[in-house]
Amino acid sequence: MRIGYYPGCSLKSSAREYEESVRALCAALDLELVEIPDWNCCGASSAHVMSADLALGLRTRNLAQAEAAGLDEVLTPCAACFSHLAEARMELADNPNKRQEVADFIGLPYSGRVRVLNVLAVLDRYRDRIAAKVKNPFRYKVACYYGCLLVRPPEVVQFDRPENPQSMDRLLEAVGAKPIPWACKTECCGASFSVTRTDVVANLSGRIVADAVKRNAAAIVVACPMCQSNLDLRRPEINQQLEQEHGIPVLYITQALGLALGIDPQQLGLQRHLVPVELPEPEPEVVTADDDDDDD
Amino acid sequence: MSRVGVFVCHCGENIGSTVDCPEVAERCKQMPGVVHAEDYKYLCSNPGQNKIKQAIKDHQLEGVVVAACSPRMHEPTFRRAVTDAGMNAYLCEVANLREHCSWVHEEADSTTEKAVDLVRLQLEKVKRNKPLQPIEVPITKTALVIGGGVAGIQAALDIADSGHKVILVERSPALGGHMAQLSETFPTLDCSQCILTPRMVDVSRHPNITLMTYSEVEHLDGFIGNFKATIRKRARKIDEELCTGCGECLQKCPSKDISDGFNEGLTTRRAIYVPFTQAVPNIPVIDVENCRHYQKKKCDRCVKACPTKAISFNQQDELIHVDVGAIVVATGYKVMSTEKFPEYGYGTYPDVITGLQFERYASASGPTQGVIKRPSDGKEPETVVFIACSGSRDAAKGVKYCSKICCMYTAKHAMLLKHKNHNSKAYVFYMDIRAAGKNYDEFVRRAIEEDGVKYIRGRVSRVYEEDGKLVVKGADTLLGGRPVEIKADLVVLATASLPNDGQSELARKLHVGCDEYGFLAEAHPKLKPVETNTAGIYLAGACQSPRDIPETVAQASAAAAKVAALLSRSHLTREPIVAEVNRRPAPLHSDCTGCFLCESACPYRAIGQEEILDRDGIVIKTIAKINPGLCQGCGTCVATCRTKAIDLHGFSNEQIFAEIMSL
Amino acid sequence: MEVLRNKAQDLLAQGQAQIVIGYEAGTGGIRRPSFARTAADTARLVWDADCISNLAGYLTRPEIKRMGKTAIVANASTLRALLQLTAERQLAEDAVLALAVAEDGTVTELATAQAVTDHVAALPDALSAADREQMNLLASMSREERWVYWEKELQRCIKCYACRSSCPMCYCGTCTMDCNKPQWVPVPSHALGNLEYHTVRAMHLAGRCVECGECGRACPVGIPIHLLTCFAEESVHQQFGQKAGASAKLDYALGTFRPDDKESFIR
Amino acid sequence: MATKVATQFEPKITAFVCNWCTYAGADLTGTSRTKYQSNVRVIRLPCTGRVDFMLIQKAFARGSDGIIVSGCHPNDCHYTSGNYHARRRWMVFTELMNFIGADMRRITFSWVSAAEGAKWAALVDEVTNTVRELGPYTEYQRLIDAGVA
Repeated sequence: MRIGYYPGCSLKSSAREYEESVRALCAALDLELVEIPDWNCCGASSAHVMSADLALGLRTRNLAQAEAAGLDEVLTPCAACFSHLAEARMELADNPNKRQEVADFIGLPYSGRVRVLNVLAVLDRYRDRIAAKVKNPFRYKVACYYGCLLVRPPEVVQFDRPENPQSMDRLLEAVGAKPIPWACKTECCGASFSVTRTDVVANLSGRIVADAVKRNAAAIVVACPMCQSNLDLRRPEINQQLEQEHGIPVLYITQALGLALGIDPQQLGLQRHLVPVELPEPEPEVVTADDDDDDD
Repeated sequence: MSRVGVFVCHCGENIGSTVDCPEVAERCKQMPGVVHAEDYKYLCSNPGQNKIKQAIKDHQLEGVVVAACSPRMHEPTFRRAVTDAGMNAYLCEVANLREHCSWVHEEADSTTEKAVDLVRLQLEKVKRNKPLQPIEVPITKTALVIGGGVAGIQAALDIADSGHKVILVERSPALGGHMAQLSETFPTLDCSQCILTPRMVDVSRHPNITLMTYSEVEHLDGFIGNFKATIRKRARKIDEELCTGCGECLQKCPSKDISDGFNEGLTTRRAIYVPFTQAVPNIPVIDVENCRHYQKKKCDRCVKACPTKAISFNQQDELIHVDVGAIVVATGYKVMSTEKFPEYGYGTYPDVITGLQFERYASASGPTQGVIKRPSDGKEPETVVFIACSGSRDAAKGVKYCSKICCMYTAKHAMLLKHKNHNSKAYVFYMDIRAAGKNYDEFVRRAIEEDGVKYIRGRVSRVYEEDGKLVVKGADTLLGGRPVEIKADLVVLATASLPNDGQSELARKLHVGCDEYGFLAEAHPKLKPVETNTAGIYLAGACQSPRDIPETVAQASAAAAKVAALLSRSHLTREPIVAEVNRRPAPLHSDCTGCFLCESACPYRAIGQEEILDRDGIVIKTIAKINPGLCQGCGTCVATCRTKAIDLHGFSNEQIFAEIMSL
Repeated sequence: MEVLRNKAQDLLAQGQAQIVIGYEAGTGGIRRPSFARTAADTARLVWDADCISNLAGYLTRPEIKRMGKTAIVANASTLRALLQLTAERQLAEDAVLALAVAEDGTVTELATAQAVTDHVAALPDALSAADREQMNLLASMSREERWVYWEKELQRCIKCYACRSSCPMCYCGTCTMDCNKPQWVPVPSHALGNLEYHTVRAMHLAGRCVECGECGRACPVGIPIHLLTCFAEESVHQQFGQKAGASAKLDYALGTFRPDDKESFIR
Repeated sequence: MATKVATQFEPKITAFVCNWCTYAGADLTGTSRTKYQSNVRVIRLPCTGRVDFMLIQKAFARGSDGIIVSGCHPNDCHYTSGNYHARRRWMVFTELMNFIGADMRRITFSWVSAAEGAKWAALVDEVTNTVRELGPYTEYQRLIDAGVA
């Protein structure tokens, strides 16, 4: 199988380990990633506040480039990039006039053919294959943290349930993990306040870390570079806010699955995390016996 | 036929101002077969009709074309007029010069030209019309009511009181439906069972009502006035004649931990059980799935306990065939389960319950004798959050429609909680309060103002567990969308009302339609609200759409009135517009080849078989036969038949062919 | 061939069949139908790749039915027609014993509709490569070109009804063409009437045609009329999935519907 | 037909409509006094299920330049499913007629409900204009004129 791939800036910089683990996992699943030629910024958190046309142009240009490369689907691991590209696609889907306008603006033909997929949607298709390839069952309690942009707004992402998403839970269950029921699946991590208002991030992300720890999770699993960085990079501020030292690691879903599939931790970029990834001994496998209840 | 009279109506100015009516009449005189043509100001008036009658006599007319308004308007009028003059009604056709011509075109030669063409079409048709006789259908004076909830009970009693026989079929072992489960009813807070139980007893005692519980409609054939229903009377495994309802057996049954459906799973029952204490009939039933006698082949404790030897393990389902003239469908609704709500934990938190479960707690005959408790630990909750519109008005996660009853019962629930436990706190998250109805809004205001129920306008985004409490997270949109978090002991979801289980299968069996949600469809939302598209089948209650008790009862009485009116007639007359398979001299017998490709094309399953026998009774040929009682005259079979062996009276091949050829 | 003749002889001798319909050598190297009712008749039976005609049309003839139990040497299209005729209740189920001859000459008796169904399921599709090519060619033409093509072809039709007589599915006692009240289609060969006749035939065979091509072979003036019926049949197959001659259970695509059938062409 | 100074070709349009939806819809057009062109002649049938494809053929044979077949929307059929059966038949009929090279722009299938008076007017006008633009159905006329071989 071949699929288009849009890394975006984070995966080439602050979230290198995300790209490394995506590539390693996809290779293990025989999924070939075709990076969109000459891709550009998705507009990030600033373009759309400056100019709607600019934002739409930037987003659409990536999709047009993917079309030109003959791709039908594009995997976009970064949740923000995913949301931006998917939004552009939706905005133009039922509006041929606007589509033409944007195509003229970016100087590339654009038909709207390419579908945009996040990492969970793609991996969900391979759930059976992943389960079959497990070498080291990932027997931990995990807190599946989806954040905001992977599942919302529903009409844009057309994926999973917006309030209580399940796709990551299912994937981790498939490799032996035990996703905990918790309160913060889709709570805000503070997002781009990471730079300007670390106190806000410390407060919001702090609630997430605290709830995960309180419910005995061994790791928080994410699928978004921004979430990861707020929970990982901002851990000192978080711990200061909570007045407690929390060492719970924050893994990308691709890393957690990669570990289960026996991929080398170095290849998955685990060493790049700021909160060291130190997982305890896996929990023992629970065998449930069928008890026969006859009391006649 | 070649003695046709044409009558052109001016309809005052309506036709006359754009169509040159005298010219049309003049032109018609030239057409072959026309022996008389005239125009008149108002043909539908008495003098106008008299002109037609007179002309029929004067010119010995054999057919009439009235060129006037739409046949959908006055065809019956003119057909009645020709009948008065001794002509068969179906030898009169109407050309639509008003709605299809004068009103939609400007005054012009081409408009008059079109008018002439329209008359010519009908002229060519009427020349080939054949006299037809209305079909008379006898009526079986018994009604079938499907469903023994309050709708079915009301309909059955009303029909029975009007002097007709009723067969009431209920799927569960006892009458009562959801109403029997309810605690108090809004807006009067009178006890549901207290008002329902006497009606249930009335049903069981009524000389005109045959009650069949634990039974389902298996199959339906026939048509209005003449339905043939097959009812599966499921084996209770109890001899109903012998059982006295003493209840000895109930205590002895060792299979105990079976979820009790009447109590919405809040308690357990045994494998032999009566759904509830006041059940009508008060006869137990054995739940074969859970009975040790059937599952493990080794228990007969109930047999030993029964003083009248009424337990009958070998009892089998019975198929009972009944003839009925009319049917009332009153199959009710069900509520969406809590598992449908991911944001509220997919049904994993035991203390997130449905409104119906709350009813059982609040009911004096419920598992806690009316004390509000919570399922997880049986404690009385201090803080209860009610979430209205759980699944209703929510296209993304539930259903698009409003479930209608929830606003009122949620107010009632909150009120009951406060009445039963004065120290408790009740919160209601709502979208809008829909309390239209007699004394309804006053009731809600009372909950808010007198009983201090806190109403929060906003949606709940999530319910999660923390430190033994359920944290309900929502927003108060009246306070600018401020987030609200309430730590609750019990959360009650006013879950959406859904079409009952098996309703679409039943609809298929009965040949009635469903709407996009699966509720049964009425024939017309305004003018035929209790009729279905299948003549003789009527609707009552929540099987049609969510509705409360007063509305349900009113509709049940309406359906009953329709049925009573139908059954009080001696026979039905139907338009003779039906299809027929032709017959030919031997050796062909019919153009029908007996391929039966038409059979599945008939929407009414009106096509059966007919065997043509020789003198010795040997089958020469099997051909299709159309039951004129079932046929509604759509003509789909006619268009399907390759050999044109089937034709439709009133719209025959010859008639339509002639119409086309006149163009 | 010997195996087949012996089998036919046995069937007649043991009274398992009163007549065996098969093929015999005709003039000019073609194979023609053969009706064996005695042991001597069976010597004429042949089987080879030239036995292409569909013999099922004979099964519904009253004179054949009167003879008693029939056995029929059946190629693929004969078997398909046999199933379709059974589905349309023109033959009683299991009334005919079909004899399928393999390449090595061995004969399989297919006594039940189920046996025929299973046997047919394994056989390749009916349309020949040449016919397929012609269909594609027509599809690639512009609409106007197709009209001219068929106008020219159908004008040659002499209304001899050989196509109708040869078609196993044209068993109707009275054909629409013979209906004169009203006279739907003019009786003589007529440019418009010919077009109407052949389109009516195709519509009447849509969902029923077993694509044997017998009508095309029967046409004395060589009009490829079987392409019309095959097209109609394929249109049904592609749009609704049913295929004529696949089962003895009636599954007539134009006698049923799905609420989500194509809607795009309707305004 | 009255003699006309034929400056413009006026197409002959035949409409086969069901009694319960489209015929009633066309009645509504009338009661709403919505104007449309007068080329259409309506043949009233109980249901679109009654529309034998041979009727359509005969209308062309009689010189119709355009044809409308219209009935109840899916799910609204007075006879519950006559329109569904009709739709299937049309699906095959249109494909076959296209295969034979007939000009399918001259047949319009439509659902017009009893409430869609405006739709009926718009439909008739649109079909009339389209067919007027296409001109007389000369291809068919050629066959009619050819007569007996």
